[in-house]
Amino acid sequence: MMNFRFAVNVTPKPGILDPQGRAVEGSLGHLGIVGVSGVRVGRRVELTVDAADEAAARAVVERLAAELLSNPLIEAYDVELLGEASSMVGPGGGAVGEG
Amino acid sequence: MMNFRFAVNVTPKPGILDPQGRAVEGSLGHLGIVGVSGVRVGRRVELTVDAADEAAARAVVERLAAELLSNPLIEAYDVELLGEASSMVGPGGGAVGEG
Amino acid sequence: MTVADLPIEPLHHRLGVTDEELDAIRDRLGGRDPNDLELAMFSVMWSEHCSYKSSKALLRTLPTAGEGVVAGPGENAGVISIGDGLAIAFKIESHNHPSAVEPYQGAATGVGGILRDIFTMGARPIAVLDALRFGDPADPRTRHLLDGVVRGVGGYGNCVGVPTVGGELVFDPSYQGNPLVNVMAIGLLEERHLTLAAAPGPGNLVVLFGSATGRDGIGGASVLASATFTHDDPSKRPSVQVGDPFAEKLLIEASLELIERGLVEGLQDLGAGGITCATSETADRAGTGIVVDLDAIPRREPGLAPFEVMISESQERMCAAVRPDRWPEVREVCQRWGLPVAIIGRVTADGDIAIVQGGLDPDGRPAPGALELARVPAAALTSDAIVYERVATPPTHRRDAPAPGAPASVSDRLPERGMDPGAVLLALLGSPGLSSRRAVYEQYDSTVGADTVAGPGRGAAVLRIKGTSRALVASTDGNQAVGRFDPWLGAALSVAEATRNVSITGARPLGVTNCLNYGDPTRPEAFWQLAEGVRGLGDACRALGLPVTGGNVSLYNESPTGAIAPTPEIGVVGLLDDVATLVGPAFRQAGDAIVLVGETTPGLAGSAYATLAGVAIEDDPPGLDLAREAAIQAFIRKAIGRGLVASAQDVSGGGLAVALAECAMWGGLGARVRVAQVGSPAVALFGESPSRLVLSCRALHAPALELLAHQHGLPVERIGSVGGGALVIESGAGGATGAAEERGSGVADALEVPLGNLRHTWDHGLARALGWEG
Amino acid sequence: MPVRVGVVVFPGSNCDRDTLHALAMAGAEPVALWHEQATLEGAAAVVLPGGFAYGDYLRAGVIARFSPIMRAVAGFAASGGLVLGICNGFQVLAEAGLVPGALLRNASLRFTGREVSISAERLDTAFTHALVAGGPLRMPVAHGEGCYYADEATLDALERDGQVLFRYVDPSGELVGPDHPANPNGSLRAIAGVMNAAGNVAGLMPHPERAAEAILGSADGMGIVRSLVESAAKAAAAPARPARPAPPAELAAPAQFGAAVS
Ligand SMILES: Nc1ncnc2c1ncn2[C@@H]1O[C@H](COP(=O)(O)OP(=O)(O)O)[C@@H](O)[C@H]1O
Ligand SMILES: [Mg+2]
Repeated sequence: MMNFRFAVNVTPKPGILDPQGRAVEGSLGHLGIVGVSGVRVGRRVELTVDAADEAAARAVVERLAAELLSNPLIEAYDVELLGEASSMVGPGGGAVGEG
Repeated sequence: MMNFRFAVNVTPKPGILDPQGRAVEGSLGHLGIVGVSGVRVGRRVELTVDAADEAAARAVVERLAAELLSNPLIEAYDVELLGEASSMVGPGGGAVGEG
Repeated sequence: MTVADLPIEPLHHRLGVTDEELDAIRDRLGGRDPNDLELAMFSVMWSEHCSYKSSKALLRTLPTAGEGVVAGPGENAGVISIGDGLAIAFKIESHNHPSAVEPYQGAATGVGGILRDIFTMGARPIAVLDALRFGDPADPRTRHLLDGVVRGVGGYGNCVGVPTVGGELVFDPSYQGNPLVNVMAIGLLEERHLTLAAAPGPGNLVVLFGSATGRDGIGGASVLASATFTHDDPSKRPSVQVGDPFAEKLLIEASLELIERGLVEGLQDLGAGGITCATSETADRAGTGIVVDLDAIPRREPGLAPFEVMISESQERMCAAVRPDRWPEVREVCQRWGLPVAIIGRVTADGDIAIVQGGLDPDGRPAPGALELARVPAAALTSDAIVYERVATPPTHRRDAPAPGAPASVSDRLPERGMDPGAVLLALLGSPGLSSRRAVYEQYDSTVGADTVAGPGRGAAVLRIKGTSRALVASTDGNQAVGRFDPWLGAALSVAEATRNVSITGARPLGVTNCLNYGDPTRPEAFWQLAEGVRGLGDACRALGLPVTGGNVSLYNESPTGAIAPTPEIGVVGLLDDVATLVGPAFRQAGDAIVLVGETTPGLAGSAYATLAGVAIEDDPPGLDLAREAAIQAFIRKAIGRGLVASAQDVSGGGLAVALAECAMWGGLGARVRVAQVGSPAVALFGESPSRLVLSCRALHAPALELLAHQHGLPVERIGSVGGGALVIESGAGGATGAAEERGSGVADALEVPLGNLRHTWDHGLARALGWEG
Repeated sequence: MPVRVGVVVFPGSNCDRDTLHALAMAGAEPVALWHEQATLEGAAAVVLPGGFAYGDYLRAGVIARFSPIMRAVAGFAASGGLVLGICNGFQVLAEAGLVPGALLRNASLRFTGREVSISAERLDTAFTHALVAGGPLRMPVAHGEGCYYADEATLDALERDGQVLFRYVDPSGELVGPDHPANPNGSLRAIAGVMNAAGNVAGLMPHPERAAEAILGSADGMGIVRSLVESAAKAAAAPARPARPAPPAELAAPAQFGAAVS
């Protein structure tokens, strides 16, 4: 068995209204930021999978992404392998994405 | 001027309680999924920046991420260059992440 | 990380413990020095927030006995019997400093904390009221804080399914650097299920259930809640607590099931001070001790130091004393609700809190090879904590500079001259302080529970009690505007208004809870304000015959921009025996008579009008006659009981004109009234002298109403009648006298404003002030 | 003999007691159904109540959809059983694919709790027949994710096939556009409630159970509750259907799948 850490990025499908994205664009002015467009706000879920190999791990993540993490009517997703969890997981498994 | 498409991934800081991640983990049993752990749920914001060069574009995104898109008290973020927007933006700029 | 890694020197100072307190601790430990863990425990329990070391002596002076009181100060919440075997639990608490650091989570965990205080007693929470105070609504930081706090209150309350039925939203410059977030909760219980926060019975198990323990709010009690706050201080960042309303909802259901099935001997929520506070308070109340099995405490993350586990403020946790034979059932209930549960210790007879690493044997004694990391008398941490007699010194000048917006000197801008009363009325109705709060309370679920008869927006909240004809009526009020000039009066007025709001529905106030928000008690002037506030609170409650059943004290409400105006936040719950008799503030039908009860007295300082138009330097706030206030509340309850009253509103912010405008707008009915002038038009129309009511009644009931008022020794005047599409106020020929006369102002013009204008101005004022609306 | 109507209790449901109360007032025998049980205890109709099942984390209703009882509910629905989802219950039904469409975050991006007016598009359904024709119905909404969405083709089909059950209207009963304040969440075509094609599964965002007594400001919701109870009574009287446990495929899959992974 091995540990794999994945990220699932879920974004509103093209054409679906994205009020959050619009809200972000709306507030750019206050920050005096120009030249930013096409803002889309979605979800990012990071998780660790125990599996025999990457293919098996991916199968689990794909299923989670399709059935739980995204709603196919309105959202699209992609799966990102972040690496071997053993080398990635901090406390709470959240070490990835430190700013 | 050029177009750059970025993603900002915002995740709960390590050690900060993530009720969403915990709820997802709690529900995995109902999906008959085992071997998944360290679930952290965050946000993913994709956006397009007009700028002279990548460095300038990054500067804008970093500022957005720090001041608007994340809450430094409880969230960490990282910035991902997705590519030249011209080649990436679908309607609403959401073409990235089609599942 | 260990205690030793915390920033700055020396250790007890780093933990906020003074040299004097360290000596007192040694004294409680028979002369020996506390070790690091023990010192951390003392630092939390002896913080102002947990120990009330500066306020205890004052709070002892409050009246706490009253009809039906079954639990008062000292318990998690006050409990009052309402008959039929039912009782209510209610309490108000502050979360000011956490909300200033992280408004969403600060407010959310504030709601979670006060709800736990309610269901810990065996009561199902049925209502929340949020009393919020901020600085300038036009300021970007204020807007950020307000938006976060409102989302936080809603995010938590909406999810747990407790309706937010009322509260307050006040803007005052003194809150600019230090917003106030006070939350009141009300619960309903069967009296036989009343459960106290005690750990009786040596040999009983100490059971922890709810969320696992993480690093949340480490040092929160001693640092966050007790040190003067300067915003964006990074040292406070790691201790932000994150709330999980979903976990709280499960905790409510599991706790109430445990209580209803009689499975727990005592129950205590975990708040400030975490496991240290819960174990020492419950042991001390029962005269027992507790040995804590450190390794048994469920952790959210690895590597927590013992002191972190002992003082962590991780949310959504409860601690119960359980008889060993009931453990299997207790575990089953918690597991069914999806809550981690563990035996984390035993009740002992020795009166000490002992912390053991390495496990306990089946009899609760340290297992072979186990280490005892700490041993402290439970009383030393709680009832025997240090108490201070602080120095109180009145300010040298009792009257501040003119209210905000006031002219520097008595000038031509004085209100009476050339005042257009209609314009002033609209300005008041549209002002951030008096306009509709809809933009805020529509972000709350105010109807879940299917008991809300009157939600937020128009005076006191009313909740029917299913299966009975009765209803609970609740209100929160706090007066900092007058309190800034006279803290005794500010507190007394707060009690008067909160109870009056309940009485004018026909309900009988049952008891008072309070949250005392003041400055740094080590400053003699700030402590004087606190002392005067408590005195005003006690005097008012005695005059009205009401017990103070609980509350909370929040000190050190200061920022670089100064201290807040003293803010005694008062929460009142009343009982209406027959909900069918409920009277509201809205005019009911054209032709009804309008009656003004009470006396208009001079004094504009502290009024909404003063913030708008300014006020003469020599002017004072209006006085309060507590006997008169008691009489007018007794009168209105009797009048409503006899079915004489169609609508009832009290005169408060904005004065008589605003009160009339509200009755008219809400009833969709205009009115024509004539008011005699007292002092000046400004006083007559916009003065806020207390103990006044605007009533409407069928014309044929007017004489009986007036007679009843006289029997209560109250001035009463029939001032007009309901009808038409506008509010028309004419000034009586009483003639301008006194100040107004000297300033050469005549009688003000008549006021005539169409209902549509009143409503539109009132409706949009707040959203516009906050920039939520163009 | 009152008809038995089940109310599913998910962890985080918070309108279950209100719904049981309203059903009892409408003359039913209400029973609470715990989310982990596999049967509906012979209920002739099932209500998924409002609340925040599993905290509504991730997406409102999505986690609850995988609760064990949802298999029984799906099977019950597939065999024609009456199912009503209110607010969060509507979100769960939509996530489970038992009613068409999805519920997005309110256009305002704020939770909205206030009284709205809705009009019933049809008075001949199992959920609306007891409503008296005419005037709009006043009842509260209280949600953060109630913006009804489906693609244009689906919306057209729903309207054509009479699957739109309720729409938000202004207090006078006039239809309004998505940006009108009478539409509390920006729902497309002001849709407040829909049915499945067979007409036995329906969901709506407003709360009829909170508007079932005059003392609470409106009794308009009682007509919906009573419709359900009366329809349930009819169904109970009719010859028993073959209870067909036919859960959607992905709901059947998990068990073996998990094994394969471990
Ligand atoms: N202003 C007050 N008036 C009366 N009682 C008070 C006041 N402040 C605190 N108390 C009582 O002191 C006890 C401890 O207060 P607090 O720590 O806020 O309670 P808890 O620990 O349950 O949050 C409570 O029973 C509370 O009712
Ligand atoms: Mg408590």
